[in-house]
Amino acid sequence: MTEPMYMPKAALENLIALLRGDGYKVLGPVSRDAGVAFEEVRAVSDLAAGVRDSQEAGRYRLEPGVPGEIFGVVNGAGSLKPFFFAPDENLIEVRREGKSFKSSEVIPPPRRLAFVGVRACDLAAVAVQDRIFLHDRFRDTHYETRRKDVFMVAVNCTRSAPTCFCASMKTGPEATAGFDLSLTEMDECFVAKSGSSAGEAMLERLGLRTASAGEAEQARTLTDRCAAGMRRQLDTSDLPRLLYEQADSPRWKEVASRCLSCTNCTMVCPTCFCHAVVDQQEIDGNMSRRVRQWDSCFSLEHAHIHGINFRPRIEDRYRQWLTHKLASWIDQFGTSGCVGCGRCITWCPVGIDLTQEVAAIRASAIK
Amino acid sequence: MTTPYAIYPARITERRAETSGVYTFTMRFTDPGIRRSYRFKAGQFNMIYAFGVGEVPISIVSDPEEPEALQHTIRIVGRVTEVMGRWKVGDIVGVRGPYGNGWPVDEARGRDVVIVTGGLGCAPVVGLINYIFRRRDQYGELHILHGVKTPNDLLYRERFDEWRRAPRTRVYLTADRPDKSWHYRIGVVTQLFDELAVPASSVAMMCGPEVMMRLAARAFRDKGISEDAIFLSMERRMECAVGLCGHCQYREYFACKDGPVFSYRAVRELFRTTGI
Amino acid sequence: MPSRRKRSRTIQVNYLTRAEGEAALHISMRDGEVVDLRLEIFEPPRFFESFLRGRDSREAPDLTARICGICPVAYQMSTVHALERICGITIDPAVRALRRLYYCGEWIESHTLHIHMLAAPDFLGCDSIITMAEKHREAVERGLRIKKAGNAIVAALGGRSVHPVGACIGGFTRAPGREQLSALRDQLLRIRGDAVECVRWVASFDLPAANRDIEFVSLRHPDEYPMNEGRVVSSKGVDVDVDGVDDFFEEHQVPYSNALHCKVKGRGPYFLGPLARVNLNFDRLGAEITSIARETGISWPSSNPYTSIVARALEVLYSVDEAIRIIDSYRPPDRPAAPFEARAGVGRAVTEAPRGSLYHEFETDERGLIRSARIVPPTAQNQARIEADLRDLAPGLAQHPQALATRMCEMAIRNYDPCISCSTHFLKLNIEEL
Amino acid sequence: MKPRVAVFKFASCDGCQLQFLNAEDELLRLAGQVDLVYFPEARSRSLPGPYDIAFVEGSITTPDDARRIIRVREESRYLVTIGACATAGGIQALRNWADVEQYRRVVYPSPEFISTLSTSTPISEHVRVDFEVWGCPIDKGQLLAVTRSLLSGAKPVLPAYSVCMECKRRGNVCVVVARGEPCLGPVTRTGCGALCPALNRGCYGCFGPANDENMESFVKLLAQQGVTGDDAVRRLRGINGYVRLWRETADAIAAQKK
Ligand SMILES: Cc1cc2nc3c(=O)[nH]c(=O)nc-3n(C[C@H](O)[C@H](O)[C@H](O)COP(=O)(O)OP(=O)(O)OC[C@H]3O[C@@H](n4cnc5c(N)ncnc54)[C@H](O)[C@@H]3O)c2cc1C
Ligand code: SF4
Ligand code: SF4
Ligand code: SF4
Repeated sequence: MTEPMYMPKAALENLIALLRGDGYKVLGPVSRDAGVAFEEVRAVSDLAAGVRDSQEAGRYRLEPGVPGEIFGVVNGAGSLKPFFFAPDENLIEVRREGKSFKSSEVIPPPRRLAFVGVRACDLAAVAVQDRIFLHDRFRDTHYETRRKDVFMVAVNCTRSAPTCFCASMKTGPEATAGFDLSLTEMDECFVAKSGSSAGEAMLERLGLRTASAGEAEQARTLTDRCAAGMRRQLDTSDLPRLLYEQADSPRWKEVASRCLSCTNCTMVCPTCFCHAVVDQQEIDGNMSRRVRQWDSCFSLEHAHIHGINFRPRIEDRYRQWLTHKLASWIDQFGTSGCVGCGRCITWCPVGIDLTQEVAAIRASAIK
Repeated sequence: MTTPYAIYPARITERRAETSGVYTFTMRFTDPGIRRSYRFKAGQFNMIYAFGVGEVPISIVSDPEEPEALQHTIRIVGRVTEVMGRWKVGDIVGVRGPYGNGWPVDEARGRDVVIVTGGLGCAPVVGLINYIFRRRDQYGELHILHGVKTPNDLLYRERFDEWRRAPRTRVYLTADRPDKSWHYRIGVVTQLFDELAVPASSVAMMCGPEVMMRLAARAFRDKGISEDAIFLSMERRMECAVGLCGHCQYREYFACKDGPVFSYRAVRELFRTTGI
Repeated sequence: MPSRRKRSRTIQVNYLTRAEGEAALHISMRDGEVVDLRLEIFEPPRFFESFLRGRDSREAPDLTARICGICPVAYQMSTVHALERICGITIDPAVRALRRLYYCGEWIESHTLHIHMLAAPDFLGCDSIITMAEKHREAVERGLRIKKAGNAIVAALGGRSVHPVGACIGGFTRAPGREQLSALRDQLLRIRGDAVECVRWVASFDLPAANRDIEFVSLRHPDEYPMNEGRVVSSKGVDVDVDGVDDFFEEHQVPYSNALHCKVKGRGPYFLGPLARVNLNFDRLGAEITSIARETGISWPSSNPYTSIVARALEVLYSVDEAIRIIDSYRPPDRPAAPFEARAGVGRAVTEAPRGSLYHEFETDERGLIRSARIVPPTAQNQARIEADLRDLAPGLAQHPQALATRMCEMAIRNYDPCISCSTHFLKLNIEEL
Repeated sequence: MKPRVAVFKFASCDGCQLQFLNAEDELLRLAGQVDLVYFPEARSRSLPGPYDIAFVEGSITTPDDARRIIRVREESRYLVTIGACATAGGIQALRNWADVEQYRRVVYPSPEFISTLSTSTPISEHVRVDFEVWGCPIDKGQLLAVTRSLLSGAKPVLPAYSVCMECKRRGNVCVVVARGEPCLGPVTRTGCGALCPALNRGCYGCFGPANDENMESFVKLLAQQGVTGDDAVRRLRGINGYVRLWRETADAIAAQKK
């Protein structure tokens, strides 16, 4: 990593242009419908600048922000997940050949994606999914293909949403890995750092000067303050044991009375990886696709086998989700399944908050 | 780079009806290269694919030393297996695998083995028994316990009789609700444990309803068999079999890659709660 | 003159096929005279006008769409226009253009369906589009391409082509972006040639000759081919505002049908639909289409109901062109829908469904709840006219074998593309009710 | 021989069977797989049964239809209902809460000519149904998939999880959370492709209930959004209002008010 560089705001335009010139499709937070999502940006003016998000459990609104602020929105429902782990994709095509058939892999079309404005928690989530899809016993080639050739421009958080708790999960608010460039936005400029040789080369092409000690210091203070001011917390001590031991906590029933089992929390979660594999046959029966679609442990079919459903009640499914996220994930992959982005809290229509649920379980366990 | 989801065609060379609704298919990969390089261990399973309809996990019941002719015993229970039930010799089906860890046949070598199955009978157990019979001198006493609800549920009746006649082998059959034709024991399978005398050095392997396995495991532990020597084959929904789709999660385990066979020590705690 | 053999005969078409919905025709003749002629619509009544009472106006476009799966857009449009007149909403010109585009989609889709799947098999001696595809593959594929483009327009605005969900009082719940529409434009350009070809194809059919004294009725707009707005005019001099239609038209019930019959007061049956629109608005089709229309050899206005199919094909072509024009000048509106404020009142609207003028009348209370609804679909209005055509046709049927006679009747009915599902509807409240 | 397929119509708008004809890309290939021997909307020659697959559209609203559906069942190997009318009674089931005599008088000056039952009921209340395809209208892709599955000799897959799952796969922005719009998505069955939220509006439940609803919590959510009393009743008594759980929930709210 190089030393912090001073990057005037206008240079962002340049960065986007250079990336586009290198053949990247550049994606960044763009206002769409009543939210923001990562969509193509051709210029800075496409970004959701000058607006801020107001988030709380079960509620999200975009509001006028600070003029001149480019990355004012902490996050929207969409993370980077759909770009690498596609919500609905064709894995293989099986074609009849006489009495037999031939199966061929459907390889996603090659593309170069550059993301601008990625938050630390989302980078951490990408690392979690990398661990699952790339560094486990079986390697997922579709994920691998989509994940290749990506340029990441992170933005360090200087403001958190009330639903954020990345500090508890040690994933933010400052990006520490997984990026090519990281930016800290200040009133008049960015402080930029590189996180890879590609990033370093990009800094050079942008022709930036080294940031003054004061500028670098100010950037650090902003992220530190953001960390200190984070309202939500999740006490991770004693996990996974706490949740394993509290499998019979009455709290599961209580939360199940509120949970709609609608699957929103899992769908917006940047690390949830469950998927269904379904067959889609052409009407003439000559070709059939095996398609993968995002699935959720909140769906009734998820744990169903012939004659038995292992998790028939909503309380079983809520417990599965929370226990997996915060406990068994650690046993499975050596990392927590939660990065503290707060999406499952905001986007739960009835505002169920996992930090509160854990706190309640912890409290009742002590008694 | 090949996706772990890739499917390979195999030709059915034999179809045998075990009983109504249960068939054993012998199949060979059509691609000679794959056929020759394919290897598996006893108790592993394949994902078997019916064109355009779906794919389901099915154990391999044939012997690992004859990997070119794979045998699968399939019970017709639902959507995909119904289609499989209509498969004929010469049909081309899809196979990928092998997956899972298989039975601990190496650990059990030289020791007495107790095999327990219940309910509608478990194809993987038949594969295991056959495996041991083909290497009979490598194993000690063999005890086969099998409990059914009604005599009609007893599959492979002739095979049980055949095994019963084999040396150093004991077969215990019981039915909850017997009829006149039943001349074995009466009651639930767990009642058989009382009369079972096995040394603490035995290895127990089982496959069947979870309640049965839980009770059996406890009974073996009470007989002094170590929790590490009691093995259970767990069933969970599987859509990928490669630890990615998430359906077969069993708290910290994936039944497809960490199982389907688990030692009692590994899963004992999970039996405490329902809905996991 | 063919010899007049004395005999009595009954022609019974028990189930009118290749029409949307269920109907039967019964004709009894004695000595070549029609004794009894009944077009029975036995589509079971669904009571829309009744259950709309007490519902919220904002739900109305979703509910009335369900009257007909073939022309849901028409129901949504008459509904929103009628309700907007109650609350006095002004519509953004861009939204108005989108509504016209929406209608173009439905006309293309519904007309193409009728031409290829319902009517053409008659002319080509096939029993369905599927058998027709064996001999006329190219025409069938062309038809499917055109139809698909029509469905794509409706889906672009409403999510799907049957019971689309995007239309609301004030406009649309979401306005499409320019990029989304430009993909549609490409598709439309690709099928424009197909649409021209389709006009020539249907004009080449062996259309029976007939020359009837018919009163045609449609909307007429000062400067457009009519879709959503205009005055109600007729070829015999009616020219009224929507609020005045009751002074000119009346409905009555016949015992054998679940649909109501309509007449011009003091005169008789009238004719709605593409042929009426083309006849009354020929000057609004534009130079190119009018010259294509003339090349067919039909003299417009046409008093031959069998030329309806050509009028329908001309409207498909017009809708393709109009859709392209709308997309070319499209600029997304500031707001996809004008805000709705409930108000008490009565609102009426007529829009041009594929099958003809569709009348809606709503009365709401101050919370916007519906107090009464009256819906007069085009097929119901055409029913008396269909029976009149059949009466004209009947004497000549005696000389034909049953199968041919049946087919001739079916063809006469199909000129109106009857959409029988919608014919289930309600007349004004009668005295008992109040 | 190709399987013989029939398409029957009862009280309905024709929109579901129209989905066959809307399958512009597949129609001719479908015709290569099955014999559409009875399909009055699309074919003038109707052949008698027995049928391998009968698709039934529409609800039962007249005494004649109540008899006709029994014949259809007898003649058909698989009976598949298509759409909200056939599967749940449809929008016309709103009469089930009303006085149909009055309905009849509102509509017809001579109500005695009109023969109708006082209820609109789903096919399953009359005969055994093998498979139910939900939606108002049904989804074309689902219709083709069901047909294909039956042709392959397999039971069709008809997922019953919530609209929300599909909504999120599409990348929609939740209208409940980001707009405060009431949306039936969390309790509605998937299948439409989450059309309404994609167009910035709440789902109104045209695919019927999902398989695992928490109506109590959902009604509380509606109330938080200001949808209570009659407004809540209307939301639930819509296209699929006659479905048991929604009907009972709405009836309970209506009773509470009184
Ligand atoms: C490791 C393992 C080994 C197995 N070995 C055998 C065997 O040797 N012989 C045999 O007859 N059966 C075996 N089964 C069970 C077999 O996989 C199911 O009977 C089969 O999946 C049922 O599919 P279906 O479509 O016919 O049933 P349906 O009830 O229609 O199920 C629908 C879908 O649910 C899933 N599903 C249902 N039941 C199961 C299940 N038990 N396990 C996993 N997924 C399920 C599948 O995706 C299936 O397609 C095994 C299961 C596992 C997990
Ligand atoms: S926790 Fe919330 S978002 Fe998740 S399934 Fe339950 S209700 Fe839906
Ligand atoms: S918009 Fe509706 S369907 Fe979509 S996630 Fe939100 S509640 Fe579910
Ligand atoms: S979102 Fe709901 S109401 Fe809208 S189309 Fe889908 S199921 Fe129907």
